[in-house]
Amino acid sequence: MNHRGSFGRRDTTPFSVVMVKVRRLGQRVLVATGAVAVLGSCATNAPQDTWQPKGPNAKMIDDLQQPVFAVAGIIGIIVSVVITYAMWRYRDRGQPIPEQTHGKPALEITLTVIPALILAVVGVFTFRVIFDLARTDDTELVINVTGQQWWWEYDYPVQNEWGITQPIISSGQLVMPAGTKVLLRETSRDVIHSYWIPALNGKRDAVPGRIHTLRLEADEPGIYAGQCTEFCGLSHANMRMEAVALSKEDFAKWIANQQAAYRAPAEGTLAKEGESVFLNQCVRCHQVDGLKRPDGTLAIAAPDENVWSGAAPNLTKLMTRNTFAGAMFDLLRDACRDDVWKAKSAEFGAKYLAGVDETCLNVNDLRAWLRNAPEVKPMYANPALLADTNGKYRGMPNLGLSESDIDKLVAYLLTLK
Amino acid sequence: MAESATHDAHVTSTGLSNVKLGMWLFLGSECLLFGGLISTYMLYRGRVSNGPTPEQIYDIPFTSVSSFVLLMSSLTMVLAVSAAHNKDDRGTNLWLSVTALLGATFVGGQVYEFTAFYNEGLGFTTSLFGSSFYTLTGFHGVHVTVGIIMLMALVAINKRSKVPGSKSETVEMIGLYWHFVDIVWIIIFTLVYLIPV
Amino acid sequence: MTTETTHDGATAHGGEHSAEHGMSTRGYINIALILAAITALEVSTYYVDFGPLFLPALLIMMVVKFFMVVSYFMHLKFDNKLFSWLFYAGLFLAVGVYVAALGTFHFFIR
Amino acid sequence: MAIIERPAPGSTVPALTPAPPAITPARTYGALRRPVATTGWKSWLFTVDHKKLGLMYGATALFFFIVGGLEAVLIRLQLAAPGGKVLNADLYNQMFTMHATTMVFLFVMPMAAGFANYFVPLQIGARDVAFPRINAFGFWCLLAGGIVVNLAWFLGGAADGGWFMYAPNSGPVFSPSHGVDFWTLGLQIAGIASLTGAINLIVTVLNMRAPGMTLMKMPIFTWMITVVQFLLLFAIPVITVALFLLTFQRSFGAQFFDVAAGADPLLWQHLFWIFGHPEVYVLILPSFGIISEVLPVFSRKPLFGYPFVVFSGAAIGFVGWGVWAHHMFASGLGPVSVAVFSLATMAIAVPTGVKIINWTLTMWGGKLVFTTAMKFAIGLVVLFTIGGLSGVTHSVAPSDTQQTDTYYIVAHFHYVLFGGAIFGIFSGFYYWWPKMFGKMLNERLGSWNFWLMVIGMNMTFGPMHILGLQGQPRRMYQWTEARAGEGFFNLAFWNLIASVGSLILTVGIGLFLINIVVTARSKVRAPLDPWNARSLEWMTSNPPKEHNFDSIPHVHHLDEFFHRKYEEDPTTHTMREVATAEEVLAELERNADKHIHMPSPSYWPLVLASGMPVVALGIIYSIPVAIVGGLIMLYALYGWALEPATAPESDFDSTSNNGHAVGASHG
Repeated sequence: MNHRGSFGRRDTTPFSVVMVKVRRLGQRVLVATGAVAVLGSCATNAPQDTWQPKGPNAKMIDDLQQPVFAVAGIIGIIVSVVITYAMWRYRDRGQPIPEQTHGKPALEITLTVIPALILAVVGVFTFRVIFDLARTDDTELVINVTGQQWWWEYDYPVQNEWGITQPIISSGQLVMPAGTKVLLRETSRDVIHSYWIPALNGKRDAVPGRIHTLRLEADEPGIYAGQCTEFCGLSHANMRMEAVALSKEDFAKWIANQQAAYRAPAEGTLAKEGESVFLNQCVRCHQVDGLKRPDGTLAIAAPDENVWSGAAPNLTKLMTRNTFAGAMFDLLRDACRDDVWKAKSAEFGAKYLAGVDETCLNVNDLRAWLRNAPEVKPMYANPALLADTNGKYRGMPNLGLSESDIDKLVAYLLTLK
Repeated sequence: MAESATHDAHVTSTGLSNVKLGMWLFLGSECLLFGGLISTYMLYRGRVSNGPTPEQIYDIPFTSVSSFVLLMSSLTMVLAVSAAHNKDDRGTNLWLSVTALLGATFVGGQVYEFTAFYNEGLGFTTSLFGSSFYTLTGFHGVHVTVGIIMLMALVAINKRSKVPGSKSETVEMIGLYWHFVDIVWIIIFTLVYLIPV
Repeated sequence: MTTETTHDGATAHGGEHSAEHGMSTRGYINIALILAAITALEVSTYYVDFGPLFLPALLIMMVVKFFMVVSYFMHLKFDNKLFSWLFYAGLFLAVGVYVAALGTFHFFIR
Repeated sequence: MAIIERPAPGSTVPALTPAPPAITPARTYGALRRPVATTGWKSWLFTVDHKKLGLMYGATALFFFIVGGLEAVLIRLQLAAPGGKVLNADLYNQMFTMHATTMVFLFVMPMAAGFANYFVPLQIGARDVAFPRINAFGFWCLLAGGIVVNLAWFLGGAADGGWFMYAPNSGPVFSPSHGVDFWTLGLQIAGIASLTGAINLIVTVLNMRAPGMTLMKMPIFTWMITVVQFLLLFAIPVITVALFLLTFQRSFGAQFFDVAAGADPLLWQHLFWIFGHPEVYVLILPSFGIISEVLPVFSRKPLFGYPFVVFSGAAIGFVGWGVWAHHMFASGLGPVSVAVFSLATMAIAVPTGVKIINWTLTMWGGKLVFTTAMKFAIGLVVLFTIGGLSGVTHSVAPSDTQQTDTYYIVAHFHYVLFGGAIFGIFSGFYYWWPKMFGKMLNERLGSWNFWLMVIGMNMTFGPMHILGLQGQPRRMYQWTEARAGEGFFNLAFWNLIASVGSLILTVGIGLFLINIVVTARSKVRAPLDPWNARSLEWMTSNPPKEHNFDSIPHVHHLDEFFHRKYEEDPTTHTMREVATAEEVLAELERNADKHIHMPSPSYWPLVLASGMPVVALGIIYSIPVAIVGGLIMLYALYGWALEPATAPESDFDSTSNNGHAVGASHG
């Protein structure tokens, strides 16, 4: 199978010339007709716009789909015009009942062959793009992605060339270097989910028991929105994710920080009290690497004893991310969030690496979450209804924390950077 | 449906009997039913997370004998059909009864086999292999059982019938069904029992 | 659809009777003997090592048995072709889609 | 034919008012006496008449259409604004699952079955279907299945896994309510209706055509229905397997989709879509058939390229089996499988395009009369074209990975199914209403109905193209402003437009219901041939007599009825009328068949079908109940088997001489 060459750019086969011409023609037609496509391909649209590729994989898809849309649009217009004309031209004006002709086979065959030929051309290019998008031999960085109800876990296996000397486990936001061929290895711990960052590539299901790969590459540093797209139960709508592309230098900084040792809060601070609340409540499921119990032993979370999927987000460097609860909520207030999201790509890295501080923390949503998580995100977290899962939750339960505990926890979480 | 066919001399567009056309359509449809069950088994037969594997529990000599019994029931069935067409009600009833008996022997063998497997640790919920094995062979067993009931009901009806050969089309229809169940077993016997995982 | 339709006159029985008597009792018994012999051969593969021929041989024997029952016991060989069309449509469709579906599991590479 | 010839007393058959046959049962069959009522509710409950069953299918389907429509309106209200609060997540998930299930299995399929039941025998010049009792049984199975699926609403919540019910999300752990159990068992029961109906109609079409009606002279609607029945015949068993596996897992602990035991969730996807893709054509082809009848009638021209339309229909049916995995392009099949199925999917666009071309050319050069039926038919051609073209865009697998599971797909299949299937069904309502009820639906209301539906439909589903391409996924109970974006293509604006559109659509469909009431109350009878129609179903009274035709017509042409009314002028090649519809009918009456016997009613189909929900409830709640249901079914089968195919003479009142007697069924 020929894996070489990308569509429509470098090669000069007759087919691609035809397709480029068709694409140009299509674009002209669309411009002329007022142009859903033109408006759609520019301006500030939804962050998950599928027509604004920001990386070579998505670009490959877009180059393939644009001419198809154009041809489809042209055919649609032709059919509509012909039908409208026929309706006007042959309306009943008292003419006699026409001759009972049964058809013209030559015309039929012609009109059958033409669409078949168009589709054959489309088919050839489709074929090539499918195999180009399935390549894994040019991978520069591997990230394991695991879906569960209702959040994504990212696991960076040891890759010394990237400075990853111990596995990094994160969630919510996929951080990756820009201009790099990243390969996601997807799976799931419970039901089927689907990983989709429209600006970077199409979607690929994360199926329990299987490992699927997805190529991801961003041209520029920036933040790219995505959403789980395989229906995965109650809070499917709240299972979002973001891909964060950093320059290679910034990515190295991020890696270094993720692997940096745990810094316990100073004695006597509110955060220190928060640490003990965390040890009492949260550590049952949530791991913070390096966190020690008062007796000096490492605190190891046991989500497998409490959560059906057997995992809960690792919170080690929580405040370096700017979302929580499966990216349902932002950790940043709106103004600070806009500052990051709308940053120019040259300034983006610094802004993102700054993480979340007290002034920017979206304290309302975070407190609401800590107060009663199932109330703000639908989950199977009612202890009375867990017979089918042997008492295990799907999602975070209501911990019944007091307001002062929440104060302490928030102060503690702010130290996790 | 066991329907008698006394609609002699009714014109149909194809010249073929409605019931027979319907039966063949039904059998064509059944191909996709058993195909699905067999495919499920083929996908899952090697997936034994728990309990015995196929090699450990299959008793090929025993299953060979019961397969042979079922195969021979097809012969007796075709003899019943033949007798029915010759308006030989006694012969029909005889061969139908023998067919039912052979079928019952097969089902009895299957019950024995299931019991033995269960005792060796293969339950319906033990492993994917167990679930798909029992589902496939169970569906087949139910088909055979339904066939036996139809055969016996037919013998009962035939005995009350005053016109010789009046049920010949019904005999033929049940025959088609019976042979179909047999050919499904021909496939199951090879794919499930004889080909190792 | 290759069904030639016949009208007026063809009756449910007129066309069929000759076909249905396509075989004698002796013939049926012969078929059964052949089937029994093939079955014996099939079972023997369990005991005798046929090497690389094992799988194809088993499958061929299965197919032969299948079509013998269908053709002779179920009369498809002698009956109106329409019955064959209807049944084989289902059969080959089943084989096609399920082999293709199982194939996608096989072609599942990464 | 299933019609039993028996001498009927009285040589003349009243022309337009069939006299009620008088029957008295002389003996019992099985355990119940044969039902005798020919009027009143019993005549419906125990009927085996294909026309009554067709109407019962239709009424049931219409009821579920309203149910499914209200579910859709709730969905749109929830999504009108970000963070909708009309439904909670759980209820929303049930709502979209049941909306799709209801619309697919309980509205479009039974409505098509209703039209097929009513009109296929009429179109081929038969007096009933091949197996009338099985036909009745099918209807009751459908009703029982529909009730079982919806019963879950009242017993702890409906199914919540989406109509595609992907494993393992449909397993006992992830969907702990009984909703999915009701769903699998209900669909299993409804599936029996489709399977028996398929066998019945195929045999009817193959075997019971009027003399002279070769396959290539069959009305196109009958052809498309035949293709659909073959699709059902082979597709239903596949979903049967899938549903059994799921039931066994949920109710009996089997491991088919238990990943921890090594199961592969893609097995369900394959089984579901091997069924599910032919199912798509099951939904759309009947409507293709309907408008292929309507367009020629109101263009006063035969269908352009009839053989091409027939073969493209058959080709769609055939190729439809090789494209199921295009629903799984994002599932991780591997590039080889994806490429093969992508190309196969493109191939299926060709025969579909053939149909659109032929419909357009049918109108070309015609004499177009824009009745409501015609408007809906033209609406289908245009809207289906849009849906078909958006379908081509995701036959391109890489581009599908951007579009699948977004609102773009929702837009696509609603253009295909609402703009296609439902517009065809509405076209059929307006076209065939006078045939079924002897009264014309009000054309003025019909026009309002059409235009509101067109506007509502385009407002509801048109913006979904934008929503999907802007990245809004499906099946989300809420969408968030954070992902709504800005500018012209922001999600908030278009979601609101779609929701407003759905209300307009509701009003449009409400007008149809009003139209039914208005028409029912009207005293005006429809003329015999209100549309100047072309095919055999119009060559009888409105509504048809119980025995359909006084004499079975000999067929010489495709469009036989038209050619009995018109002859070609040899010089101008235009057509001139040589006989009115009344004259054609009078001619048939003069040669009325002397011996007409219709199958008689039976209890057993209803009793047999009524055992099934009992079994279903038993599987869910308590096995002994299932055994009771099984006994009911055994009892019914016993009665059915002993009910003679030919009712003996003694079963009829020999002194009666005021009507055609009633014989027995074969099914």
